[in-house]
Amino acid sequence: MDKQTALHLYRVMRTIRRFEQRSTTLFGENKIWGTIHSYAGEEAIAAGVCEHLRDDDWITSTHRGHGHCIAKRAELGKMFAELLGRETGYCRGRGGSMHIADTSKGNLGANGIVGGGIPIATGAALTAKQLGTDQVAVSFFGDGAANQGTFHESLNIAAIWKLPVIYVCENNQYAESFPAKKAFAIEDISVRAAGYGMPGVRVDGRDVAAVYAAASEAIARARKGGGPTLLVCESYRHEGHYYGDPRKYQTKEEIEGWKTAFDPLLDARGWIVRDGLGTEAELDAIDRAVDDEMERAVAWAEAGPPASPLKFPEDIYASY
Amino acid sequence: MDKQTALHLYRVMRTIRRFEQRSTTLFGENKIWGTIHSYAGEEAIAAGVCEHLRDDDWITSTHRGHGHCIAKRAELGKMFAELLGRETGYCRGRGGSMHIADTSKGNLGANGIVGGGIPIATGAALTAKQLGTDQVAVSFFGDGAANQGTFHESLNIAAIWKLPVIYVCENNQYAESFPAKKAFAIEDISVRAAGYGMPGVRVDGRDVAAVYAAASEAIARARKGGGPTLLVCESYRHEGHYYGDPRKYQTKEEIEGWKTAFDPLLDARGWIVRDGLGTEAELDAIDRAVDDEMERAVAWAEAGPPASPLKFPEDIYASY
Amino acid sequence: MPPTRVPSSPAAVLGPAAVQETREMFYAEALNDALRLEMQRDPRVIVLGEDIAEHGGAFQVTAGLLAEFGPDRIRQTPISEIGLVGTAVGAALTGLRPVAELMYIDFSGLAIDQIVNQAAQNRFMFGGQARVPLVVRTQGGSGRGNAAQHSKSLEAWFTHVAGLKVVMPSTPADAKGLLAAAIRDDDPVMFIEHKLLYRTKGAVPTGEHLVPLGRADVKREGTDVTIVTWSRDVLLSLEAAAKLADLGIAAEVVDVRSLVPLDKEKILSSVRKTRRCLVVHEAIKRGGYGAEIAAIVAEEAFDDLDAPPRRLAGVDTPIPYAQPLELGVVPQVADIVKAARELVAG
Amino acid sequence: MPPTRVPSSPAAVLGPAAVQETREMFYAEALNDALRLEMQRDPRVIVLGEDIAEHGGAFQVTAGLLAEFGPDRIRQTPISEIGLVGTAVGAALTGLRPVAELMYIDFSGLAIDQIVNQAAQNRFMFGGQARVPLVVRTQGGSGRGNAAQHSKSLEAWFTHVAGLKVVMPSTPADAKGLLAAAIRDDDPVMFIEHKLLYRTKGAVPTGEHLVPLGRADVKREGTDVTIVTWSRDVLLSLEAAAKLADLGIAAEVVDVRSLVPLDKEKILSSVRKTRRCLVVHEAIKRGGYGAEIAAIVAEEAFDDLDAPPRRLAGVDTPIPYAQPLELGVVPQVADIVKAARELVAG
Ligand SMILES: Cc1ncc(C[n+]2csc(CCOP(=O)(O)OP(=O)(O)O)c2C)c(N)n1
Ligand SMILES: Cc1ncc(C[n+]2csc(CCOP(=O)(O)OP(=O)(O)O)c2C)c(N)n1
Ligand SMILES: [Mg+2]
Ligand SMILES: [Mg+2]
Repeated sequence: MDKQTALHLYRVMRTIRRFEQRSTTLFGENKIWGTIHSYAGEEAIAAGVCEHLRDDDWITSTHRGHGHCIAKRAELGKMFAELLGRETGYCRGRGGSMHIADTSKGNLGANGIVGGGIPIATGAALTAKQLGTDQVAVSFFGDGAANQGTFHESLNIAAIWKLPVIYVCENNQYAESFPAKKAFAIEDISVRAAGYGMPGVRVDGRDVAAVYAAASEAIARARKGGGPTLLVCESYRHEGHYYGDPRKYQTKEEIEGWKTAFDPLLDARGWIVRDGLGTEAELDAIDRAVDDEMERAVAWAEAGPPASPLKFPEDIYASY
Repeated sequence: MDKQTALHLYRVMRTIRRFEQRSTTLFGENKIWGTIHSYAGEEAIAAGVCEHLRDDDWITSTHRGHGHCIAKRAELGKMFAELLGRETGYCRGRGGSMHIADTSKGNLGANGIVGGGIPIATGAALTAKQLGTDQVAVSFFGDGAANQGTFHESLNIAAIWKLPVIYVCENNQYAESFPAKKAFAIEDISVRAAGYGMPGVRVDGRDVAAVYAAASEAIARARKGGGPTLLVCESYRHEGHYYGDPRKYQTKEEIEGWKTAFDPLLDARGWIVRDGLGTEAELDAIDRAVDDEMERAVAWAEAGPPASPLKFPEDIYASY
Repeated sequence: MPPTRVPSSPAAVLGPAAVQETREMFYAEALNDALRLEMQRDPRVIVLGEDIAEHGGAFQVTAGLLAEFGPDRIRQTPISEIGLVGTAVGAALTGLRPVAELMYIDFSGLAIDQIVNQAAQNRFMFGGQARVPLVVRTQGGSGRGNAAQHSKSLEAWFTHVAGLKVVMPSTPADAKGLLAAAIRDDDPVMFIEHKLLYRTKGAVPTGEHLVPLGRADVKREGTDVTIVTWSRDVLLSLEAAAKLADLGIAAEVVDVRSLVPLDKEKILSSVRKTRRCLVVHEAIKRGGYGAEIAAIVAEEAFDDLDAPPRRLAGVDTPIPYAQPLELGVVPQVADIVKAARELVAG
Repeated sequence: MPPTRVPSSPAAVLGPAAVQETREMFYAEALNDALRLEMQRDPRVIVLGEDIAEHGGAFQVTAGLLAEFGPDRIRQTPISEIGLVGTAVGAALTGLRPVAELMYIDFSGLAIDQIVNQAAQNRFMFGGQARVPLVVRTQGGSGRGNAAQHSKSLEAWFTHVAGLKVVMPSTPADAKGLLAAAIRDDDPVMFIEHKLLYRTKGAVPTGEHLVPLGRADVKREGTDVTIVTWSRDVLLSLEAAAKLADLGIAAEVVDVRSLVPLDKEKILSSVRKTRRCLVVHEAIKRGGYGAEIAAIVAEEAFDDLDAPPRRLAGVDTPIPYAQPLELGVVPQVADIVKAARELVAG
């Protein structure tokens, strides 16, 4: 990997981490309504995959969607504005954290329905195939979503039609309080790919370089008409399922153990410095730049006007 | 296999075949309303599996359900009466061909929803496990149903809970007009079992002895607490998808070729005589006995009273 | 925003110069014609569904399209309802105009999450960033002995979803015109046919023919009672109206056509004229869309009514198999005549 | 068959000798109590759902049950809505009495095929061979900023299904009594809670407590206008009634409790007394169950009404995220007061 890519991947991950910290603070200040789900710990997946995507490639995301959004180059200010229920937010305050889309960058949206985005990405890939472009679609979803019917039906459809779609399963070991160890009788989710006739790949989701490499291959194959891939990234979420989760289903030891052992940012700092792709000072500078950018984004968002009143039918129908 | 079992399997298969012929005639005489789906060609599957089942074991069946029903020891007269819309039918004329159940024999019912019975059998197996009995449940379904979300979700649930259920996929090569060759990017559906962590077995569904042997192992394992199995039986339906299907999606050559090459009844006659388990004369006698039984059943059904008028709420609610 | 009032005959829509040639077509043929013309007109239109290719669809609506447009545009899918509808949603979001077929409305439950949570809510939820030009074609109703899992009338579910449009044509001409309009619409549309209508015939404009969504159609004028209805029950109501005429009762038959958007004005103005309203539908009565219409009429035309608004609808039961029972649980012509007479007498 | 008329207070149901001790409980606690008591009473009762074990359910309704009954009876499932509900259907058919939890009613679409085509129709379709003692517990409603995919009110879908019962308790006592009754019922019951009710409090009988399905409850008596409502809107309507009393208007609040079976008689007799009917619900108005009630009232009490039956319901839109918008799309106390005043004045 070249220096520029390595530092960019680090920057994306650092932006995601900081975004989650900042929105957690805002939530604690009662400025955010509803629920937020932190992506902290899983940054390497979104960053490593989206690094290969163009603005005209599509993604579908999940309830834990901030990271995908940022990696797909969303504007932070508009994201915060959405969390704060402002008219200047991505969805004009109508969507909130679980429903941020940025179609200008090919982000078809977060999704509050577990597994809901999987067929949608499949359909986006069908568009690419039908129109003869080399666009690809990526669906991000969790280990929990891999037990939804939508996963099964979509992967089969993509396989028989050889659609340019990459199914990225983020196995963060839990679906809410349910550990993947109990929700599956298999240890490696990527073996499911064989049941559809597509390649299945499993990578260490802490290692952004590994994700980057695996995604590169899958995306290149898809672009060239080689069909779909199931890419399973082993990961861990640092925070609870949602802000305020009492985490009764985990021990303190487990959490602390993983949090130190499994940190994609620390990991990346390690090999970037080791391989001479960047210095600690350069990385610290990125950290500071990200923090500054974040504060500007929050300030911009907080200055925005509240969501405008609903308009019927325009808000709901294109025509009526 | 002993003589008695061999001849019994033959008799069950011959009964199914004849039932389908007879109901086809009745349909042609406009005595049957709605649709019927012939199981001709697939007899070995129901016969071979159900031979191992007790009356207190459960099955769930499909729109193509006559064969499962007969193999699970239903009364032919009550089946015909249902097709003819009589009060004496299994469902008092309320269900018709696609909705015959016989709970007294553990048949939880045919199903007009493709894949609809799969979770239901899973739930029956849960009952057995919960109550600590050694009952098992079998779900019959087609190749088409294997692409439904219910298949996926159910197999995973059964695998993690080690439920005593056998998933019998009858791959008759078509889901209506859609050939399995196109509906799957895999050639062997049983490989999907690995994605759930359960054994997957593939057998020649023309060979009742092979089905019988594979089912024996799977059912024995389930009874002993060893969990579920996916058993895929390769088969072919002799008739169209439904009575009157123009079969535009098949060639005459294909149909005739398969019909001769793939006939579980002929096949069974062959090895029964060859292995000295029965003579041609004995088998002919079975044929005649079955034909006689069938005519008596039809006559009984035709003599039954028409379905009684609906009663609200009793027909619909247990209490209201 | 109620739709602008525009006369509903095709000639009127297109202007007098464009009076069109018509041809007798089956309802299934008219739908087929709409699909063909829209696919010819716009390469982004594709069809997805089960059994739609060689077989031509369970009711032959897509017959011949595979030969003309090939397997890329007539995309036969595995039996994967939520997969196929969700794929269509994604395709609609990214530049295609898919028509997804659900073989029976009874199976729509398997796909309804994608229809409701994804397609219908997309525009609102994401602040208007995207459009979802998706048509979900399906068919419902009893009358063919298909029993409880293949005979339901579930339009009410879909009317109760913000962001969806719901269309139910009764005649071949409306079927063609409404389907074409639905395909050109930028919102998700549930397009619900009736299995007993496919083999009914009528004059259909042969060329481009559009019937705008949101406009009811008075299929017969009358002064004594308004029958508000849709889909196959329009035909039964017209038969009933003919019988009622013999009895000296002039029934007006309002074909709603588009349940959402609903042409409230046309319904109310008819009811204000006749002062009596009978709503007829095949779906079970409890929670049916007839309740919505009866409630609107009661709420908005109370003082103009000479009798309570009345609903005639399916019995609250799953559809039975045996033919005499099946016929007994949904309104028949004689039931409509009887209900209308009682209403006029009452 | 309308339910027999029996007084609805627990003491009355159990007879005067059995007046019960009560304790203040949260609605969530009352539900938990019902589950615990029924599980103690009948080993065939099991609970299936997502997040119901260690976490105690998204709204803590199953808190503590894992410890008491173990993982075989508190069966946490993967995120597989149709799989878990279908498994519950199969278990119900074969001898268990499962309570399946769907975390949000918005996800019910994923499982609705098993609820409708399998559970609800089973008895009818198979000629009465089996019983389906299944409860599907879920919750709906807005008010927590969960936006369009976690805030819907979808009871109307389930009322429009022959073979289902639909229950929506408003108070802790009713929650406990109705849930116990639903678990003992041999038909499939959709049991729909409201996310804003879980932390409301009230006196609840501590021992066995059953509220029969099919009985409405007059939560406040009045003579000037009947407010027919259910679930959380009962609380808002009672608040509104208190305000209306200050304005000299005596509103009667009828809590439907059980949408199916519906206690038509109690609704009609109240309306006949007050001569004015306002139906209030949170679900979007179009196709909502309020239409059914308004239509029944219009049809059966037309001549007893001094004003048109009126519906106050959610705006026909997905639920928005931002709090001011969210509050604006469902009826609030002030809206109920205003609507009732207009109705009485009109
Ligand atoms: C269809 C559906 N079922 C249940 C939920 C509730 N829920 C929200 S997130 C979640 C867990 C998802 O787990 P996973 O897919 O592993 O994603 P993660 O939260 O771990 O990123 C659940 C059960 C939902 N939103 N949608
Ligand atoms: C959910 C659902 N989708 C579609 C149908 C229509 N349909 C009835 S049978 C059938 C084909 C089933 O194929 P398969 O599972 O292979 O069973 P087979 O008919 O070959 O026995 C289809 C698509 C249905 N009944 N239910
Ligand atoms: Mg997870
Ligand atoms: Mg098949």
